[in-house]
Amino acid sequence: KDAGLDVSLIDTGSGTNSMAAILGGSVDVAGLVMSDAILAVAKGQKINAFAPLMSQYASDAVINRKTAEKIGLVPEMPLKERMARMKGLTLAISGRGSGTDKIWRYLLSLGGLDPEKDVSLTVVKLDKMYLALRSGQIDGFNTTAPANNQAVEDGLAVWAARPSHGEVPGIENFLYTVLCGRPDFLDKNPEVAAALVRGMTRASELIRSDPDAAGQILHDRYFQQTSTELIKHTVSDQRMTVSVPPTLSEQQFAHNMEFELKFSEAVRGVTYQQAINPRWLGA
Amino acid sequence: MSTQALSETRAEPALSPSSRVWLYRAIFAVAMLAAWQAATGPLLDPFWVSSPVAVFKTLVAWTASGQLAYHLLITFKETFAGFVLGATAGVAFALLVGANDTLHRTVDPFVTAVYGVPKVALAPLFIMWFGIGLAPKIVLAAISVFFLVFFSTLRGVREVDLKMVDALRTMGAGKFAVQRMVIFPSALPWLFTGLKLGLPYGFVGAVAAEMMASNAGIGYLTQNSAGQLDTAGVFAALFALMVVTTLLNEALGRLESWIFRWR
Amino acid sequence: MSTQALSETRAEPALSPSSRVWLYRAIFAVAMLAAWQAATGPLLDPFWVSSPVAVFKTLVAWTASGQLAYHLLITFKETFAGFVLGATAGVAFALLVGANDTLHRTVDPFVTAVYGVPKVALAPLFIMWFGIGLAPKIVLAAISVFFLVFFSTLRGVREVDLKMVDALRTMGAGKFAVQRMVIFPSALPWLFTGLKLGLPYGFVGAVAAEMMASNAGIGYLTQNSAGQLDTAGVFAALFALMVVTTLLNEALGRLESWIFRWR
Amino acid sequence: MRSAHLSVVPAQDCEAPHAPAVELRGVGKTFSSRSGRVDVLSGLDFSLENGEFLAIVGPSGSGKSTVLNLLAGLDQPSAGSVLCQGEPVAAVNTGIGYLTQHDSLLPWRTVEQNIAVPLELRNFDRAEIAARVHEQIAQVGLDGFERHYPSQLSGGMRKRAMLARTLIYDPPVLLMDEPFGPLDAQLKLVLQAELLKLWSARRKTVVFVTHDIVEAITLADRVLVFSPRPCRIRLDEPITIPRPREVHEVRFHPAFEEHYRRLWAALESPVRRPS
Amino acid sequence: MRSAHLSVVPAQDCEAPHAPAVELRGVGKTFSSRSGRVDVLSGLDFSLENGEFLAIVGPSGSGKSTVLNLLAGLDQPSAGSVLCQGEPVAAVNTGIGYLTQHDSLLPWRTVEQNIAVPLELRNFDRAEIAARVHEQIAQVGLDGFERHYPSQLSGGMRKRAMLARTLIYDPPVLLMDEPFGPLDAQLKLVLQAELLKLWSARRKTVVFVTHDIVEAITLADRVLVFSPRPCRIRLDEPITIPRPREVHEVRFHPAFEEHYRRLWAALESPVRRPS
Ligand SMILES: Nc1ncnc2c1ncn2[C@@H]1O[C@H](COP(=O)(O)OP(=O)(O)OP(=O)(O)O)[C@@H](O)[C@H]1O
Ligand SMILES: Nc1ncnc2c1ncn2[C@@H]1O[C@H](COP(=O)(O)OP(=O)(O)OP(=O)(O)O)[C@@H](O)[C@H]1O
Ligand SMILES: [Mg+2]
Ligand SMILES: [Mg+2]
Repeated sequence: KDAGLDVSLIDTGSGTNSMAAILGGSVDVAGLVMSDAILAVAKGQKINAFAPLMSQYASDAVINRKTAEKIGLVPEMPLKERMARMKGLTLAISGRGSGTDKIWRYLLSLGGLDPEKDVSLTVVKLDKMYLALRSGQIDGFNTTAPANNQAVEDGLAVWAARPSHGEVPGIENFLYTVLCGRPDFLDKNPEVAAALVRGMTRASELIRSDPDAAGQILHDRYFQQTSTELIKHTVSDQRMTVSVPPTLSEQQFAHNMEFELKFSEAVRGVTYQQAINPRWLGA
Repeated sequence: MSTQALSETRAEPALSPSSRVWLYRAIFAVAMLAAWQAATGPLLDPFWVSSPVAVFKTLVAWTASGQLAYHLLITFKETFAGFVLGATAGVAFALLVGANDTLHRTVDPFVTAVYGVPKVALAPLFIMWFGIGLAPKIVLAAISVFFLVFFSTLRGVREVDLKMVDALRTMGAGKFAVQRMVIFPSALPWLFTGLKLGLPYGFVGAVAAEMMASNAGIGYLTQNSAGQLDTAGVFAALFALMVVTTLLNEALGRLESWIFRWR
Repeated sequence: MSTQALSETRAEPALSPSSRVWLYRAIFAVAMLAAWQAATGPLLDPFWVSSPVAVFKTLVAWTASGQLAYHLLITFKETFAGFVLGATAGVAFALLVGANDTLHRTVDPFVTAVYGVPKVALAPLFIMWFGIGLAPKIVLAAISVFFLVFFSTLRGVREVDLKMVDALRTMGAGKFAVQRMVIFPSALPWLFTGLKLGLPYGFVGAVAAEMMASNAGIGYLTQNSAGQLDTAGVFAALFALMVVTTLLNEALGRLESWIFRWR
Repeated sequence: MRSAHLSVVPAQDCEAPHAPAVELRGVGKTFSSRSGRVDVLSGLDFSLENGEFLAIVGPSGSGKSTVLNLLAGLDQPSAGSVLCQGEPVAAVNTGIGYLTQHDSLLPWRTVEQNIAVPLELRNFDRAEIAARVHEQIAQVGLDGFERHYPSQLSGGMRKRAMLARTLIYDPPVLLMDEPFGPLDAQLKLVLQAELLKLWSARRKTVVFVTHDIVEAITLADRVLVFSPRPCRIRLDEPITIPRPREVHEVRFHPAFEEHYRRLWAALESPVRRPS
Repeated sequence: MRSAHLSVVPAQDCEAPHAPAVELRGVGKTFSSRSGRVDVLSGLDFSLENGEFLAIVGPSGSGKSTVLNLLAGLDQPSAGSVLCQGEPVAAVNTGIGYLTQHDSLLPWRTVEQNIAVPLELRNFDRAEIAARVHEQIAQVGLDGFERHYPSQLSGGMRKRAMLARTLIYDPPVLLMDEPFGPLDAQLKLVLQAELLKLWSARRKTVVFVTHDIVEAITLADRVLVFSPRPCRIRLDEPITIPRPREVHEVRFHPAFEEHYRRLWAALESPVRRPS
């Protein structure tokens, strides 16, 4: 984001809103979850991913520390064992069919649990999950950093599963979030797209190689109120999720499709060419 | 001849006024739906606005699976509980505060201030205090109803005809009797305005709380459909909600005209 | 002696009623803040409810940096534009619809239905149609105000004393003159109730839209603070909003008592 | 209506000179309510020539105000027909001035603004409105109270403001429902004289409801006595006292006693029940 | 108040037998409004013994209703003091029955429910309320309209309902502001007789405002004539016609003419301006 671009950052609360903003033309480029982009394409929308943001399923699960003690869950256990112990917990998802929902279902099924019967998946808005955990309303949640990192740092929770660290079989090397834009915008403004990709690449490299410095920049520019330590930790903790070098390969896409099709038939038939435009990655 | 002209104007029209109104309503509804259906596709992308046919299909499917009734009933229960709580508190508090001018003027700005706080911003407090079960939905519905009923009723209490109050007081009525016999009945039209404004907002409050955190209810249903980019689902849920709201408000209207039969 | 007793009751009290009210308000406010401050820590976790001192510090810092004024002004502008639009449309539409009984009864359920739709659920449509600039905030504020003003005014129009209407009509007044001379003035108390209910909701609407998508305004400020789990920041933003809302509603009250000086 | 104001020639409103100004043919009126039906009028017939001054007296609740409402077109008969200048009254009758029994001043307008309403409706210019309102206010003795709101007036003063509002636009037909009821005897005479002067100058058609038999005889060409509900005309008494009349003197006219006695007898006939 | 009802012995309310029932001492009343100050009363003094029947006549807008409001404690004097049974009237005076000039029936209650209000306030049991309301309704001739709402009554019927509501709880002091104004001559006589009967049986203290001089002479022990604003007492006329009086006959009593002439002269004195 230092590649000499004058962008204005706009906070839109949810994926649907970002998508509406892109398709309505009021925003040119937005970071979206790949699965949303695929779904939109499946529904006939014109939207292209042109740069990767995270290429790990960066949605890490945490559970309340006390609950963990009660069920005897420790992060050192094998993933399957951890998941198997989750029986009977109340876990937050951001919506039926959302990324958090899918990953929970996937993880729980690894542990041999039936997500419909053995746990109760309750819908909580993404930005309220930390609060719901802190006030004891849920036992665990699953979201992108930093809310889960914060919960762990604050000593409220322990890690239950860390797809971002590549510990989950079947979803390594996966397109999680991507930068998207309307194809016509990308065609008309190739230099903007290229600049964004360059910036992305530099930022990713910085995050991968010097997470502390990247964290400091993030803190100074966007999160003055949050402690520097937390951000630095989070960045370094999540550094493996960024894509270095940036790729949007057909193989990654196939991985995504395979994962999506586990949950919904609606996206069948979406092709790499429809959803992804890797033109600028080479530049 | 003129006699005839007059009696003609008095003759029953082919349709009674009430069924005429229903006819107009039907025409209006059909016209709207037709316009929407026609615009979907050529003018509007169904991805965003869906289409009456798609919405109808979703409704049929949900009705068949019993989902619709299930979620609707949950939202209805939450709202109903909230409505009863909020409306009762609103009326009681308005009668109390309205009885004394100093009290009224002292309290008014604080209530207004609280009223003007966007409840969404207080979601964390709601979650902490009321959890993520039924309670926060009921509370949010109750709060939404409370303020509208409170302010309307309070206004009604302040608008009472002082001549009637004086008349009752010379007859020896105490504060409470004046409230019961004069102030309350004369504030009733205002109270009903508050109820009719409040009921739909009660649903809005419950649904908003459901969108925040829940496993069931219309808010959950919309949120869910939205997450799957299923606009028809969102609209179907909202449509069901609209129907319920409207029917309940119509029922309030009936109740009201029964109460106001003295007019 | 009895004469004296009477003149005593007529004597000016030490404080005029108005300054007495202000005194009570101040006492009430201080008591609330003190209770809050005292409860913070022992009873309530400041993580959830912050504390008056922390909120005050944040306010001071924001005021010093000019942030507060900047964001407040943006939200104010959005709400003001929305309020003017919504209120004007509400009054005009209410006068129009209220003039005809059949029209009124035909349109009423549809307006109620739309009123009862949770606007949050339509956020994607708002963003798509109105973008993410000022427009969606103004629109949401306007919609929130519109319905409250519309329903209140409509009720006022329907409550008009028909004897006065008849009197004007026998004097040769047309529909429009009756509206201007009788219906509008007699609906004014209802209209003002609508405005006073609507103004804070206008702010709520604008703030909700800002929370959805924006980079400025009180909604952005709360959302931003909430994102950083900075409760003091959230409360400071809400507090600033409350002050503005209350002051504006007080101003509406003044305007109203000037208009109703005939009472 | 405008023309009614502009032409000050007497008897100017006889566009249909042979049609009666006001006519009721077999008029019946029944109110239905939860507590049953009330037959107020049944088979009521009477007519009134242009420029005639009719007084109506009758027991309380007999239907006098109902008749005026029918003439004003504010209510429709259940049977029969009501004609005004030969035309059936189907909608609100704007060719009349109606001073109602109940208070119908606009509470948000001052006395002078209330009285100005009919002139504003006729788009008179401001200066003329001010002048005529001023004059009319003086005529009913409300000077000094121009800027008062109705709630700041006494009962009699409100009635006088209504009177001023009715007279100011000079309608060809006047319906007046107990206009002088809440006024003191002295002022009543003054205003009666005023009304008679206006009537003889402009030859208005007047229907005047009153409970004061003396007042009826003093003012009217003809007095109708209504019976209790369902209302029929019990007596139609032409007043033979010659015009111009002097309101103070009428009661000493030789014919007065006879009129008074007959009206009283008609009112009294079947002894009223109460106690 | 309860006691006032339970004891039917005449003159039962003379707990302080030598204090006048009602007394005004140097009472002044000024209304201030945007349009200036109106001095309505100034230096008004009069008093009334227990059981006395006082009538007040005076020009419209002179302050008669204002005096009754002061006595009822609904308004406070700007100067002087108002006493009732020797006690200053500081708050609303609940020892009185006040029949106001304006309509104050509750529109959402039927006639019988309206009339029952004072009894409900005194916690009478249902059966007794029903019985007394029925009787009172018959007395004012409203039978058949028990279930009507005020909006379904004629002007005179509304006044009668108010009269019934005032009389039903038998207050020791009655303030009546033009109670028989909108009633026909016949009914007026009936109700006057009714009132006199009640008054002589229960010896109530009555302050009766009217514009009808004949009515004042017929009913009262004493008639006050108010002057125009600012109001002073122009004449305090004791009526010498002996009791019991027969309302139909009073006007033929030899003293009547003289009373009538003097009251009329007092009312008339400085010739009123209007036209
Ligand atoms: N809306 C209504 N519903 C039922 N009855 C009504 C209604 N309006 C009037 N009435 C009845 O009609 C009758 C006549 O009423 P109206 O007002 O014409 O009497 P009136 O002759 O003017 O009496 P008053 O001298 O007391 O004014 C009354 O008995 C009244 O109860
Ligand atoms: N609230 C008020 N503000 C200003 N002036 C008032 C107010 N109330 C009464 N007045 C004035 O007081 C005067 C006396 O009023 P009041 O009602 O006592 O007259 P009244 O003798 O009862 O007349 P009427 O016979 O017409 O009923 C009137 O001139 C009136 O304008
Ligand atoms: Mg009448
Ligand atoms: Mg008076």
